[in-house]
Amino acid sequence: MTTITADRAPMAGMKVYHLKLGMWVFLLSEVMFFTGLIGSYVILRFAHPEAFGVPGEVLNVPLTAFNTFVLICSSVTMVKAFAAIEQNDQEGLQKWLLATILLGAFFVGVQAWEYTLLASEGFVPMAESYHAIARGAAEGSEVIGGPLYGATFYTMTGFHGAHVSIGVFCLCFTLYRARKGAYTAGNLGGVEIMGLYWHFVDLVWILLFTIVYLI
Amino acid sequence: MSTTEKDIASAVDAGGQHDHHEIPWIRKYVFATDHKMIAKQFMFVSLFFLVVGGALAGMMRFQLGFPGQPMPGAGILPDAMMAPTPNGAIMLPEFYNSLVTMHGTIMIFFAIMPLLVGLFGNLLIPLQIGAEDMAFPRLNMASFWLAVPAGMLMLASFAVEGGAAGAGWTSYAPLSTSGEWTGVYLGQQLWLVSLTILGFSSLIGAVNYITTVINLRAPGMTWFRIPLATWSLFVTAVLILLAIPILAGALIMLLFDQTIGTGFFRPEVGGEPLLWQHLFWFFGHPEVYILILPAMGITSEVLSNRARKPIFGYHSMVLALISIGFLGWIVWGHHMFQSGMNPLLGTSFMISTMAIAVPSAIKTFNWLGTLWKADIHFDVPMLHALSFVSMFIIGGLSGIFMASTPVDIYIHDTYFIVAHLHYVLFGGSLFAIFAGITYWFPKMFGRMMNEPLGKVHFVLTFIFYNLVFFPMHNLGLQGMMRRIYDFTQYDFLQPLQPMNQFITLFAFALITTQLLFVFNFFWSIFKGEKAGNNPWKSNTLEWTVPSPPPHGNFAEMPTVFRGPYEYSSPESDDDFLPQTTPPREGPGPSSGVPEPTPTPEGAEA
Amino acid sequence: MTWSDWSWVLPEAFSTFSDDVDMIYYVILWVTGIIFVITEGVLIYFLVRYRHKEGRKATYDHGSSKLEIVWTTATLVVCLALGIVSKGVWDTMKIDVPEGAMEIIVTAQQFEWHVTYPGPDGALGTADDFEVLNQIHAAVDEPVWIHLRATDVLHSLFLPEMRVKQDAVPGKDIPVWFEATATGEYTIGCAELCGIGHTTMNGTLTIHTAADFQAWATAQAQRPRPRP
Amino acid sequence: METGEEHKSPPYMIVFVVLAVLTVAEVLFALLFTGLPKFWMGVGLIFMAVWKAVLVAMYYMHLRFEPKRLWILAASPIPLAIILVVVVIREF
Repeated sequence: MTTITADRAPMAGMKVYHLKLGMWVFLLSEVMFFTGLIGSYVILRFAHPEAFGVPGEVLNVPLTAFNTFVLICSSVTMVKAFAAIEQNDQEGLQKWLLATILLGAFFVGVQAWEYTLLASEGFVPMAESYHAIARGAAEGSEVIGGPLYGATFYTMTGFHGAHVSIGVFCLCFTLYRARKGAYTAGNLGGVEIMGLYWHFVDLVWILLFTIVYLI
Repeated sequence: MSTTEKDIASAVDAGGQHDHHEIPWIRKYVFATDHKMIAKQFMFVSLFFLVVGGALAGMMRFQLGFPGQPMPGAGILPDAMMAPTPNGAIMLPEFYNSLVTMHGTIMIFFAIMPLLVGLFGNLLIPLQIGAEDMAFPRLNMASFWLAVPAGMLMLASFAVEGGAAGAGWTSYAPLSTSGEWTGVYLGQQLWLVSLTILGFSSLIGAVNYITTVINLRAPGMTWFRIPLATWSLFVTAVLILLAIPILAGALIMLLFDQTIGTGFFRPEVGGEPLLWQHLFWFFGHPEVYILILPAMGITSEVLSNRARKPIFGYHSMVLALISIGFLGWIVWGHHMFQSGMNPLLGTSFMISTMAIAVPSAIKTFNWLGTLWKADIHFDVPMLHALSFVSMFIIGGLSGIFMASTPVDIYIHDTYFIVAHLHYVLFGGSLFAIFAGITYWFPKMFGRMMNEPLGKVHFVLTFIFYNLVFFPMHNLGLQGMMRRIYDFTQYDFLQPLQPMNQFITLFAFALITTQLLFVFNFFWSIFKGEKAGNNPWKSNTLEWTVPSPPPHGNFAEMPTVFRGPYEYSSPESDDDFLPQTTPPREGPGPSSGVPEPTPTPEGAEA
Repeated sequence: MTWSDWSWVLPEAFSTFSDDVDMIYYVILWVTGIIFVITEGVLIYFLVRYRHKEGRKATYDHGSSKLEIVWTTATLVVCLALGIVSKGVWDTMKIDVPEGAMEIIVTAQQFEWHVTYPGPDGALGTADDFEVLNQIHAAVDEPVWIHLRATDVLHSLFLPEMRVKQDAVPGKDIPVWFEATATGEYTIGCAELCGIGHTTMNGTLTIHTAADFQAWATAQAQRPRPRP
Repeated sequence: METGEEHKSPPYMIVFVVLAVLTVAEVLFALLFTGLPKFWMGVGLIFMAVWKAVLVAMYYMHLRFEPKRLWILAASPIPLAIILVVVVIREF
């Protein structure tokens, strides 16, 4: 550093424009946020296996598997929207964004429905009123899992659901801007970072689904 | 959590436009997007919280110096804090617990951290790397305006039923999970909500800093030409980015435990109190470095400048910063040696903790090396920076006692810990903050701070500070526990009464001395001697622009030719050589340097 | 206040491992003390020697890789040596509970220590167990194995003269042991913030001779008490 | 719809098919092989899930087409996440 170099070329930085770099950096913190939540679930379940039931007995795995498929579809439509604006296809952008919004909203709706069903079966986060019995079993059957099960399940999936909901709101904003012609092939940062966020939420769900519903 | 989407989206082109049209008053001083104004906003707010935190400490010290005696003037406080007696008001134990908790919380989260990261991060990063502003100016504004309601909620908790949070700044579960254990219901929840909001504020600040440092450097500003202050703030931002979300997750789980009755940390329904401690300290140890790394950066800057000598071992300084940043993630268990943690884990955490002493030692030795054969000017910032070094030596060495697990058994949770952490946080961070404020004051306000007054403030602070905190080591060695309301309940601690009184009296003196700084600060803003662009004859980019710098900072994009610490270089007639000075005559082929082609945006996509 | 208050000497301790703990403390005190004197001495010397004078110019020097390597290695060696010395004592204190120790249960609860003794049959969990409040009694030169428990929040059993400190965690049974080497009355304290009455949560540790302890235990076991 | 014009964009539809197939495979694996030891069940499922996650990151988030430095940045929190979980699990 003492010698003076002739290297006076402008700094290239990350070779990634600000907005995208900022979104990536933000997503790193999201990784840590979900690490805290999922990690707590893994640790608590490891420490107290008896407090957690076999997911298939309490949770509705087929329904959520279908919901997972919906979220993966929404990732495809999102990436299609991005591919469309890369070709400067305004109509395609709006069409695919709308599809993503609908799929995302559908996902949240199914999750809300699932919550209602589970809660009515006594699978609640509140420790003192937790009383989940096996799916289809007669009244008075053995309680599956314990209060930690309900608490960790709702916290993890709930925060993921909140992320999807926020994503849907932001997608609506992106669609609004797209309809006003804010994005072009040369100016698609808004669409790209929206996509990064959306795919990240999808990625988290892929891991959550496996850890919470299948293992 | 990602409402930032919109902010990012709308902030995209704000950086590029700085026309000379008049900015409305409210956009200039209140909802400002200029990084220098946001830095000043953070400074005023967190200096206010520094005063609040100091007042809380003063009350705590009164109780310890004069246990059970009526506190003069405390009659104005409500009966929930002070029990009225015929002779005056006596502090209640639950209020003492709140004081302990809130002093720690306010000092760490609302004073030191925003001063180091909010003030110096905002002020220095764009100026030192040659950027016209942060990458996302409006996000930056949002960061400040999230911190303000967080602070207000924290203060409001004193006024609610049951008082402010009283489970310690670490809020160990299960004490913190229910008001049943502490008598504090709403206060504890406000504490959690406030810290969650503040965490989000720090987080978006960190996103901004990282993007700015990576993408907005001026031409020629390679990674190893970045001044150490900016380097340290960059590493700090990475720590904030990755640590705060863990805290946020834990805070939310604890909030659920309190409000809707989940059982994450409640053992009576199968939860794990130790999980809280692990999550808290997994955040908490990086947090400790968040509070000291920027102080190290500021010290390096001031030390090299006032010693008129290049910093000793610039590269190893940077590597030490990075390795502290990484090692900080694998030592959190040393806060938990006596917590009931698996003792085998204790051994591994002890070894990793011993390893983290190494980069800290490297930095200290390098500062000493910088002073060797230097030309030392004893200005006020330099005095504070030097006391940072000497106090950090004490704080670092006393840390080794805790790192050794068997010794920690005895001194854990005693005043030895209190002494150690104040040597690092007050002797370290706060002295560096004083150094930084006096050093960059001319850049912020265009005037110098008063030198004689500053020296008086320094000398008195240095003496009183040591008289307050050094004896705490001895209290701890005699076995005095921390966070106890009335140590005279223990027979074996009663002989420590005179020592405690001694500490209390000098604590009052220390607090009073700070009035000198407050006076100097405000007086100098209006009446201080006018400073030029570069009063300290410094090399770094912020001193090439007017004081205070205009909106957009640099009239034209600066080009950087060398490292930041070329003091007393034989190449220069003076004893400094700014980073922007073109080489006098380039060696051989590089003499025909092409004209720089500055691109205002780092964007290439 | 007297000069003795500024002491860096640890108060006297009376357990089998307290000498080892204190020894490590004094080793660290000497090592850090020497480093402290050297570094602060060098700092002050440099400040005086290289203070600004008219015409002085600092040496243009960017450091020395050789020195960096030397002090990095030296620090690493010293720190790891201290770590290795500490490990043995740590294992003795926290992991290797000696065999044949008298087992008692200490249950911490806001703001009391409930100490359960095995009673005449020498086994815990039987009907003849008896409980005392805020007192631990033990015989000199005999190891005591405390099952440390808590019912509500975290507490921390602090026996300063035995160099024992251990948090009590609800839901856990944490082994704590010590063997006193002198008879007398010592302190029991709580070192973890546990609520409003934290400061009053103290008690007495009494170390008897073996005969006295037997007498005390017999008397306690025969003392009539209401059973739940 | 897919046209020859899109030959330059990544194989989004192929990735989608792989993701869908893996999801079905996961569910079947979990529901049919209930006799498998818990450990191997977990390993198999995690393996498939991580593969899916990597596909999303690589193709949908375009990580494959980004500079190496962004790649390193994106991977940086993963060791920390593993450290946290692995160390705290040893506690119990």
